[in-house]
Amino acid sequence: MSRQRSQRLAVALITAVAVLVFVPVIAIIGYLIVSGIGALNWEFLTAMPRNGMKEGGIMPAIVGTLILTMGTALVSMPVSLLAAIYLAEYARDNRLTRTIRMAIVNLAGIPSIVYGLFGLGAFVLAAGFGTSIIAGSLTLGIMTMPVVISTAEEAINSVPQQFRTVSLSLGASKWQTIRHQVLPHALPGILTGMILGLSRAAGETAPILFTVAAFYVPTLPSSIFDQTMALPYHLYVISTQVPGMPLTIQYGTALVLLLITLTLTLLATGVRTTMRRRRDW
Amino acid sequence: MQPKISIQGVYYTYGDGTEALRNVSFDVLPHEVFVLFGPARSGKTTLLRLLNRLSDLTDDATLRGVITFNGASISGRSVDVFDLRRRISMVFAVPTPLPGSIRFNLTYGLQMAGMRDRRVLAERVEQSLQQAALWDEVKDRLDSSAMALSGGQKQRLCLARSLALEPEVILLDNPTSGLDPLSTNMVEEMLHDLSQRYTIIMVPHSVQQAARVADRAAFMLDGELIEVAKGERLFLHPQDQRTEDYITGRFG
Amino acid sequence: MQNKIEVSDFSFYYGDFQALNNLNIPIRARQITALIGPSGCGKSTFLRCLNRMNDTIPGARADGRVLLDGENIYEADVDVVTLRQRIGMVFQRPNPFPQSIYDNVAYGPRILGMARRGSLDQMVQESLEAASLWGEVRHRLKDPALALNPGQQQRLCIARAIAVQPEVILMDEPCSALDPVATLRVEDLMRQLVDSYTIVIVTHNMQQAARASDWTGFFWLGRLVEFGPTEAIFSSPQQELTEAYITGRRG
Amino acid sequence: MTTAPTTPPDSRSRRRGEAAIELLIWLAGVSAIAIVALIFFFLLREGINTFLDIPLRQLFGVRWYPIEDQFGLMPLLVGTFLVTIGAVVIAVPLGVVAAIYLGEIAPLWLREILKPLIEILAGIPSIVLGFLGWVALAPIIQNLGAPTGLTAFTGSLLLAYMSLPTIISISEDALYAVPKEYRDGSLAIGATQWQTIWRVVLPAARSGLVIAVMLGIGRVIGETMAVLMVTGNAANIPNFGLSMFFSPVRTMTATIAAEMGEVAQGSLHYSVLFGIGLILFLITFTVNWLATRLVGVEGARRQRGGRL
Repeated sequence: MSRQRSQRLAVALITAVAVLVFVPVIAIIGYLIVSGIGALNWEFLTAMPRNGMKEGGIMPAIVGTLILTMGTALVSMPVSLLAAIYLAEYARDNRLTRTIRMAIVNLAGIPSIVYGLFGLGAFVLAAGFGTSIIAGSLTLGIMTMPVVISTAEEAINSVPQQFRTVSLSLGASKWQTIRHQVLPHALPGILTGMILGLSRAAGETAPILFTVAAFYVPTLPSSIFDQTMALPYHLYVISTQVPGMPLTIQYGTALVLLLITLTLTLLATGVRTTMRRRRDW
Repeated sequence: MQPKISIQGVYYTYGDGTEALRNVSFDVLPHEVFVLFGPARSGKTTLLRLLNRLSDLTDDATLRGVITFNGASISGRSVDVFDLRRRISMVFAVPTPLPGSIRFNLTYGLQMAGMRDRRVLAERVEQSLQQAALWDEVKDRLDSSAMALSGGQKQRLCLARSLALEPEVILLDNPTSGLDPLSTNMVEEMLHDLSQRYTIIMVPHSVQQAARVADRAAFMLDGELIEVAKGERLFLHPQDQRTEDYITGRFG
Repeated sequence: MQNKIEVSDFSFYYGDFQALNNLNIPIRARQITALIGPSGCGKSTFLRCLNRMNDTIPGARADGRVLLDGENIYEADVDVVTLRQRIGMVFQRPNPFPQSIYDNVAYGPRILGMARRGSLDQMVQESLEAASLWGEVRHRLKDPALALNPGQQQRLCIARAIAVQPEVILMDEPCSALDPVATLRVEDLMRQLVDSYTIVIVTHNMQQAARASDWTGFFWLGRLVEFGPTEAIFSSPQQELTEAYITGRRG
Repeated sequence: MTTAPTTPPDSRSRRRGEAAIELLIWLAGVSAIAIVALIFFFLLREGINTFLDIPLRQLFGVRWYPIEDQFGLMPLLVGTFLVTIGAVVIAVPLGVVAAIYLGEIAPLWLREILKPLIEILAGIPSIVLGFLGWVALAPIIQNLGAPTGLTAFTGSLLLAYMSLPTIISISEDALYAVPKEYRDGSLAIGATQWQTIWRVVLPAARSGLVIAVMLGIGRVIGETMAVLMVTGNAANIPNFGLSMFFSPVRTMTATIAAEMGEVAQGSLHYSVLFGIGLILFLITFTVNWLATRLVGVEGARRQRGGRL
């Protein structure tokens, strides 16, 4: 086979595989939209479920997911940002730093169901929060930390070293340099990581199974020590645990959940590209 | 006359054992243009960064010997390193404005030092730009991005940024390396005037540049100081064979 | 004297930006042609147009003709892969593959199907000899190429280019990452190679152009300001711009 | 003799506020270690009885009947293994080749469209994919001739697509990290694009690709909800043969999710579920340790950063 022919053949095969990867993604999204769009109306989004959840809306699940997402943000963001600053700006190449990095790599790899177990053991039982929003937020918050730390650290590292050197050479202190020269420029990347982490938290089921999620509660939560419904768990319940559930409600719920997480994902990439375009270094 | 900066028996060793500087000693006098020259990797830039302790950024390196500034050691625990860096300011090889406006660049160091007085800040902006011969070119666009300036303007802005701190010593690390001949000339001509007010230590772009600007010069090779002398004497009558080889060699 | 490459009315664009403006340059066979000019003047871009390496840049477009032995390399039916075999290239930073010294030199002959196993050793040796590296590496051909010092790496890259028996060698600031001693060795090597190859070198080092080349072209903002025998360019430039550049840069 | 201190000693005395902030920063950094330790501690505390009360022979037995206090993990291990192998066989070639397509072949405009598509795939919650597998994919599989649509293979297929973003983005990073100089060097000699990819780029990116595969596996082993919904939840060992992949199975993660809601806290069953969690935790540790061996902790962390 001539070199030119093997080149053409290889490109054709690689392209074929790429089609196999990307077309299903479009198909999945399209299929969900087509099947679920019919269920979406004002009542579906704003009403309580009725008649054993077979009628009415999914409002408490949507609200629950939004509350949990905010709770996750409150738990995860400050600590993650500070940890990223530590790793990027303060950590020296020593045993402690290597241990921290190893710990973060491991946190990122721990299965989400194991986070659920941890949340159950630590927050629900040992801390005595019971099945509650605070226990769920803590669990989800800890679970998102490695993603946020990694992206934030990367963003901080991508700020050119010379800005730090210049700032220090002008007599600024280390924290002043971080505060005025590093963080502003790393902000797009940090935000991107945070939103992506939240998008992941919003769609997770396993960590909330035993820590916060309620099968059905007829009222909205009134304190952080209440249980709440949440979209991912609700979708699981209505598709596998409730016989005779109308398909449109199932598709509608799946679509709403998808729209929430995808909005966050797209928001994250949007932040990244616009702010990247705006910077002039 | 008390030397402005005195370097006595300085050794500087990296964590992996490489010796960047070996037994370097010399004095820099007030209000002179002192030039450190030599081939690449001879330790010039390393030495420069020791003087305002930007070398602190390098992990695991060890300094031995004494460096004094106005007679006092700069290495002790009691030294305010941020104040030191304002008094011994540095301009880098690559023009590196901070992202932000021209004004922001010029006032940054002062603001970090706690200077809030707008009138003083404005005064310093104009003064330093005048001294760096940049005022006429940028006075109407102080609030536009510093990144939009040309290479030569950027470097003069960096110089002005140092001057705004009213330092005592200015370290110039090959400041003309990225500049066109015209901008290079401007910077070189500025040096003599600046030395009336400041002490200048410079790593030059070439031997020719060293010869043009130096009051006194030091030749460095492989981390060692080979020879220090008045500029004219060093470049016309080098005492050491290695200095002569370098100055007259094929590689300028 | 014969022109190996004849560039006529050649322009080059990155998207909307015109990087090269209507160039006309003769490149003489078995001579060294040096291209000088300030950074960003287009000399490297031009060099990469000669073997169409710029094809790999999205949005790039060429206009005009580059004749190699009388045939336009920008014709639609030209096989770029074969063209690049005929016109070798050495880059600014030494770029040996992360493989052994031997495999680096053998890479070209292998992918081009030029050598059976027995003769491959021979080709590797000859190429390394031609790049005056054989003596230093003959006992360590299986060592990783990245273990060599930068000067040796650059000569290895020259050997790698020679191994596919090109007619022209393009050198893009080949000494900018090297120390003075290694630079001298590469320059000596060029003088040897020019007996068998046509060499085009881009350099920002004016002494190097003056020392090593037969012809010099001075680029400024994508245009060729002046072209002529090296001696003439450096002793009596015709254009004010050339003179200003050659003398003004003093360093 | 003096040594140059890295932390300017005067910053603390000079600015108390800064010292406080820097202390917080240090605490946040160290918290990562504390969290891993805490997770391990709680898993161990709740799950230790598994290993104390059940003889090892029985624990690795083939019968999982919690009602009869039979806690043989073998069916769950086999189920996890089958689903994982299937997913890896599908996902690795697809992922690596798709990365090659993105990094080396696709025109720029197409790349700009496809790369967000990968982020979108990564952003689809696993419960949504599980739901689609349950209502749409399983019937298709059943129509192909399997006795049921809920099989190990169904799970593998879903998990393969779930792990694709991880594999593609890490592989792409690995390919991207290969210096352009190598490609230039190869092309300049007259190599074709495919020769350049096959002989220079892929070998140079090897370690990164291995990481991509390993972390893809990690993602597959740890996934819960999708497999819970589509693998049929049968805690027994299918007969050996290719048909294994088309039998219902149950994974370790799915077992925890399905049964934790029904057990009495403090019972042996409860402990065993935590014990399974502990095993998953240790598997994670091993995968990461191996990955770190290969590329160092820096590399592993960077690669993880690509994981969404």
